[in-house]
Amino acid sequence: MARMTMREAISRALWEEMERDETVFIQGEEVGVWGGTYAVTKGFLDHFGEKRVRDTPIAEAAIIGSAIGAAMTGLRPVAELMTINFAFVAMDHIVNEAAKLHYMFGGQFKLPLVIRTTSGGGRQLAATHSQTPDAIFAHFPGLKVVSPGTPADAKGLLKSAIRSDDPVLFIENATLYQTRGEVPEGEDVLEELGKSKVQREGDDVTIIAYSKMVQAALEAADMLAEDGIEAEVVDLRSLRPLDMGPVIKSFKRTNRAVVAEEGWRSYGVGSEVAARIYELAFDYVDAPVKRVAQAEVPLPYNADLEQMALPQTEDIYHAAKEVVYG
Amino acid sequence: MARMTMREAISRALWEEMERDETVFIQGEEVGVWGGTYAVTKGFLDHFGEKRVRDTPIAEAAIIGSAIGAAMTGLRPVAELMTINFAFVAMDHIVNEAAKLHYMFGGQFKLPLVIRTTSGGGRQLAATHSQTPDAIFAHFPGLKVVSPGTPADAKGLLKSAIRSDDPVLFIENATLYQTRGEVPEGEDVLEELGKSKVQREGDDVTIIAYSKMVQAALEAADMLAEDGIEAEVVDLRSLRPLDMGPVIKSFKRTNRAVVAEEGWRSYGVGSEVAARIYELAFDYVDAPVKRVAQAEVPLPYNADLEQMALPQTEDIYHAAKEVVYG
Amino acid sequence: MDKNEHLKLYQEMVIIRRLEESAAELYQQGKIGGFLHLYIGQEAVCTGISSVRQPKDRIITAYRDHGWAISAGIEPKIVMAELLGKADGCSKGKGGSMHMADTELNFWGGHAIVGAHIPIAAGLALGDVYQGNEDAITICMFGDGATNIGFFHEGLNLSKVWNLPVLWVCENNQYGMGTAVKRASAVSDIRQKAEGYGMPNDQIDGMDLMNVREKVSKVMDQIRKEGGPYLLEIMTYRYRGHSMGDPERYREKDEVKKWEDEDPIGVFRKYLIDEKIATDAELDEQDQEAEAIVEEAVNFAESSPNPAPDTLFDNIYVEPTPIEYRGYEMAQESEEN
Amino acid sequence: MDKNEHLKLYQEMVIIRRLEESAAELYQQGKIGGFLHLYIGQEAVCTGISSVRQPKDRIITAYRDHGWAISAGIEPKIVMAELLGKADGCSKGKGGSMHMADTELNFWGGHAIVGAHIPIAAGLALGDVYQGNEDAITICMFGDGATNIGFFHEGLNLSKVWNLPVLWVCENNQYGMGTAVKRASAVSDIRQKAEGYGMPNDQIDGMDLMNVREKVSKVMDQIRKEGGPYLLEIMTYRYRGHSMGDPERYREKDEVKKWEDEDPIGVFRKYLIDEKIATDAELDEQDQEAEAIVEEAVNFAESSPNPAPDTLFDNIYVEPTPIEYRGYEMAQESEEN
Ligand SMILES: Cc1ncc(C[n+]2csc(CCOP(=O)(O)OP(=O)(O)O)c2C)c(N)n1
Ligand SMILES: Cc1ncc(C[n+]2csc(CCOP(=O)(O)OP(=O)(O)O)c2C)c(N)n1
Ligand SMILES: [Mg+2]
Ligand SMILES: [Mg+2]
Repeated sequence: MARMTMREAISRALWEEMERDETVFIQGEEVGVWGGTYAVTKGFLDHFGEKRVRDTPIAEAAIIGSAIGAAMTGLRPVAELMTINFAFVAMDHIVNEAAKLHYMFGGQFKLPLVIRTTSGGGRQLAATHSQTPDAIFAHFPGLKVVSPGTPADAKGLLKSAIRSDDPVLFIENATLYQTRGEVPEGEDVLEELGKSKVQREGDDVTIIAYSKMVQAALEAADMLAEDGIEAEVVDLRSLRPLDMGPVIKSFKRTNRAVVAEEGWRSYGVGSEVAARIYELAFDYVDAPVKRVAQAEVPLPYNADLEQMALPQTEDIYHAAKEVVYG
Repeated sequence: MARMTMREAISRALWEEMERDETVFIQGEEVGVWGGTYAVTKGFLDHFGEKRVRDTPIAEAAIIGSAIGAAMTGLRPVAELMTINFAFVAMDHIVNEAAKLHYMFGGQFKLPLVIRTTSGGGRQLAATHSQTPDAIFAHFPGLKVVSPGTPADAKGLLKSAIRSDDPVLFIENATLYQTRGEVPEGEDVLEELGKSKVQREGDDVTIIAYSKMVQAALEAADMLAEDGIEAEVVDLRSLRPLDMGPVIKSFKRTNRAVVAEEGWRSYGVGSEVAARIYELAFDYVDAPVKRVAQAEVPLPYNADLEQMALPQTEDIYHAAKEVVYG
Repeated sequence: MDKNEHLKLYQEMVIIRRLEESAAELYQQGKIGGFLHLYIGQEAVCTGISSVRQPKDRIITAYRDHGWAISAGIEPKIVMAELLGKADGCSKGKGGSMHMADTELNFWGGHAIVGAHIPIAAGLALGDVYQGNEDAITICMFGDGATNIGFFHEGLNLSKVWNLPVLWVCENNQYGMGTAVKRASAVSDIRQKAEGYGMPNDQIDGMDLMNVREKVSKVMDQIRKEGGPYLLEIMTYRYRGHSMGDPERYREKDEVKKWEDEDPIGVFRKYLIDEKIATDAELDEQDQEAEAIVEEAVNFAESSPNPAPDTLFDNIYVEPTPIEYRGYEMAQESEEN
Repeated sequence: MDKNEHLKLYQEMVIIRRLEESAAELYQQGKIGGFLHLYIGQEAVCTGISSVRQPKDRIITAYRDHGWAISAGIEPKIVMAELLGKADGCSKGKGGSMHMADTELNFWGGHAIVGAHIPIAAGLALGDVYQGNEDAITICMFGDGATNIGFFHEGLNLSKVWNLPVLWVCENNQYGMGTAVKRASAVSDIRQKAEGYGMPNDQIDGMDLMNVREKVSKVMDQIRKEGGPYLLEIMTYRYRGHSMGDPERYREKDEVKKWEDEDPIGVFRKYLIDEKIATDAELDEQDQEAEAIVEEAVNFAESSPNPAPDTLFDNIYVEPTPIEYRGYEMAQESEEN
């Protein structure tokens, strides 16, 4: 185990996989000379050279499109979209090409491709640059959508994503890069894709979250503990496939749930998780599942307004108390 | 009242609004000389001329982007995307520009813009051309998302969308164009945007649907009636805003619901509707809400496989029987 | 080329033509669904280019892909089976008319989203350069209409910045659906767009197979020697509508007629006879063989089975992955774990 | 231009410079958040173009927009209030640094998605043509980096096909973030891209205000006379990083130094003195006035109130529309109806 930030964990995962496998390379805006907008790939260009650390023009469709093509030839590109807000510019290539080519050609093409990007608000970047639209990508079969909440998971999941033969959208959270945690050492310590994970145990209420909201959920759980409520925190880690196993197992004990996500509520992650809880554990429901999410506005620049709109630890805490006490 | 097809209803709505208001114009691929890929704008070029019936290059971002700009100057463009599958190519302009410019500039810009497009599968167009990803557009505040299920609604809602000062994504269904129905006459017969509507009354189960699935739901209701089950069919008509009023009113009587949509289940419309039913009418729930949706595969070309994947009237019928008999 | 090679190319064009004529009939009979974009009139382009391409050169094109599939080497019966959505189709019945491919033959597919395959083609070429297949070229076709979409710009720019060995081929058949080039494109000579990328380029006649062969081999030699991309505009024409059910309001019968006088099959046939490479009788024999091959292809395809129902869920992912089908059943399974 | 007009332009550039220097400080103090892209070094471009533009000409640009906002006529204190996210800001505190606009002044905003405003600009021009404002020009700025994205291609092509009166202005400051033009663009002279659209074009020096004025007025005359779009590449340089917190690994100090010798404010000052239009003392006075205006702007902005909390829900839609906030509460309301 080593203590490191999310940034370091992701950086190491990339580094180790590039060292391990010559076919892995990275491309995207400012991944090279600049060292990555979030400094994740600092030092990579010097070490791996221009062939494997490829600065691109500002052309998101070409970044993803060319990565798809390269993947089809057997390479393992890790294509970076500076933020998920720019993924809309490459939307067709993500949801209509990457997600479908394997199926549509009867299994002939393989796309061992990772698209790394960052999601999340809270940095006063205003409406076009602050979104958490993760759920919409998870709507498409053929794509895997992964979003870790801890440094250990970030490392293990990114490594698995790179080794996977399927296209994976790997969503980081820009405000989590400084978050520290214990990360197991060893080049081959992987985390399996598509598995939810209990990050804290408890018997009174199940809090389901992913990415940044896992940290908020854990904080809320601490607050709840002071009130004598023990929350179980389940980290989805993957939005497609969505593993309800640990959620339902927990819920059958707690009979109460809160789903927390940073994005908008409507047609979001909470809707899907809530709908499935009722389908899978109808007889265990003691109170309506609560959804904690972002206010449904284009995020404003002003810091106070923005924070008002974003889901906070306190919102999770209050929602949990409501589902427990009714 | 006049009996007409969905195609005629939509065509008339456009025609009447263009006659009524000089600032309304249409643009898109093949809307002019060709007469519209689905013949909706046949005869428009001859009547309204090149200024108001604008064939465009194959450049979806430019089609929507330029319509946004024109709308900002006070015009009322109706921009056509041949199918919603090509909306991904204009994704940034739809969800990141049209949906946000009014808010982000403090209300200065107005965007009285309609984006017309067609959704739906079932025509053997294969994976990239057969999607019903309506829900993902409804995830974005700032956009209105409308999708009618009957000719009368198509006409009244499209007219309202054109007269609205907000950007509206108006989603038609390519396999509904031949569907006939009674349409009230009169240039100013409008249907209010953002209101669900009961299309059939019944006390035993609530079937919630929109677009093509409304027709399927009505058929299923007829089948159910033969079994002595009276289904109420609520047509959402609008995915954002999503009007739960009539749904909840019905559900409080029936205590049982099925949500039917043509698109994929996960992170779809049914998830949102189901989650809200539990939130709004928890004490009235007698059985888990059932979701009827498309199998989560990229739609295949082969007709049998495709139909297997698409939700059918029978699926709604069986789901309704299950929620009624448990 | 020896006589046999000449005859083979002639027969290839005829097979493509007949196969598509049959496809049109099968479409009318409801046996083929979806969109069907016929290549009729453009056969000299695919036949010419494929005949000078090397097996290591990758091919990728748009949805108007039957000719390319056959020229790439997919058997007509396999193409026909795909058109009928059968299990023996090259894409197992999942792709249909617009999505033929065979990776073994280095044919990377027809693609149905206009221009989306252009950046993908750049990536194929990057794959070759990265893996040291230095001499391989990626040949990427697209229509005149496709040159107006952003993907074209991003793909061509990237190919030049990264100096990728791509032969960009615009099959300029004068229309994108019903829109004539000059109504959609700022420049009427598509080749001129290459100037914006400082890319070598040319415009050639695509109705004459020998001309296509000659010009394309030169360009490919140049790419192999000097590296980097090249934009080749090939002037051609589709005799049929954009797809089945095109009202064809955008052009005059006369115009079609004019181009039909340059029918690539007729032009090549005349060349073979004029140059005394083959006799009328020999060519008629080729026609009959082609006819027979297509007939056999139709029979094969009609009797090929439908894909088994459970293949609906095959190949969504390469790796074993829970499928979100009837969402909760899957989840229940996972829960059992 | 008379003396006063000269002095006004000088002062305008100094105000922009000082205001951005203050902004940088306020950013360090945490009073400005988000991204802050300084225009320092490029002031002659916005000042020059705006000084020859007519009020009916629309302006639209990217996120590097403070200079444009001020040149368009937004008061410095209103710009500063927006930077601080205050209620008095031109976008009511909702837009911030990247989203300044004032429709009254025909300034259609800074836009933060690279190139996305390019097709929007074509639409603004279409609006003018459609409504018979025949003589109006839309002036659309973008960076060198933006010319590689698909939006650029689609926007320029459309403007030419529809013959829209747009002055496309590429502010070539040599880098898109850390990427030098030639590492991202197939052609190093951005103007050359116009050739792909058969569009008239030119490349001019953007460090000299008088040169910008002269060349741009000529081009605008030409557009007004002949109609249609024009691509103008203006060579300039940003002295600061791309935004705050740029590690600047991509360029040498020397290069910055070289361009600093051509500082547009210095160049214009020297011109005014050389041409005996103004004295050093007079210009110092302008500097002081500018300083005072910026100081006042900061004071104004700091004491401007935050937007009221309930404005969070204002202006999502123009029309009264239920907001999906705490989804079910809204739905309950509707249910009551
Ligand atoms: C992004 C996108 N927009 C629109 C379409 C619909 N469409 C299919 S083919 C076509 C015309 C393409 O014309 P061109 O590139 O000239 O090729 P051709 O059909 O002439 O071979 C259009 C508009 C599409 N498939 N994808
Ligand atoms: C579509 C998109 N991709 C990436 C970004 C991130 N980004 C912001 S500015 C910028 C560089 C733009 O360079 P240029 O167009 O030369 O303008 P300059 O900043 O030099 O004024 C990038 C990559 C973005 N905002 N939008
Ligand atoms: Mg064409
Ligand atoms: Mg720049």
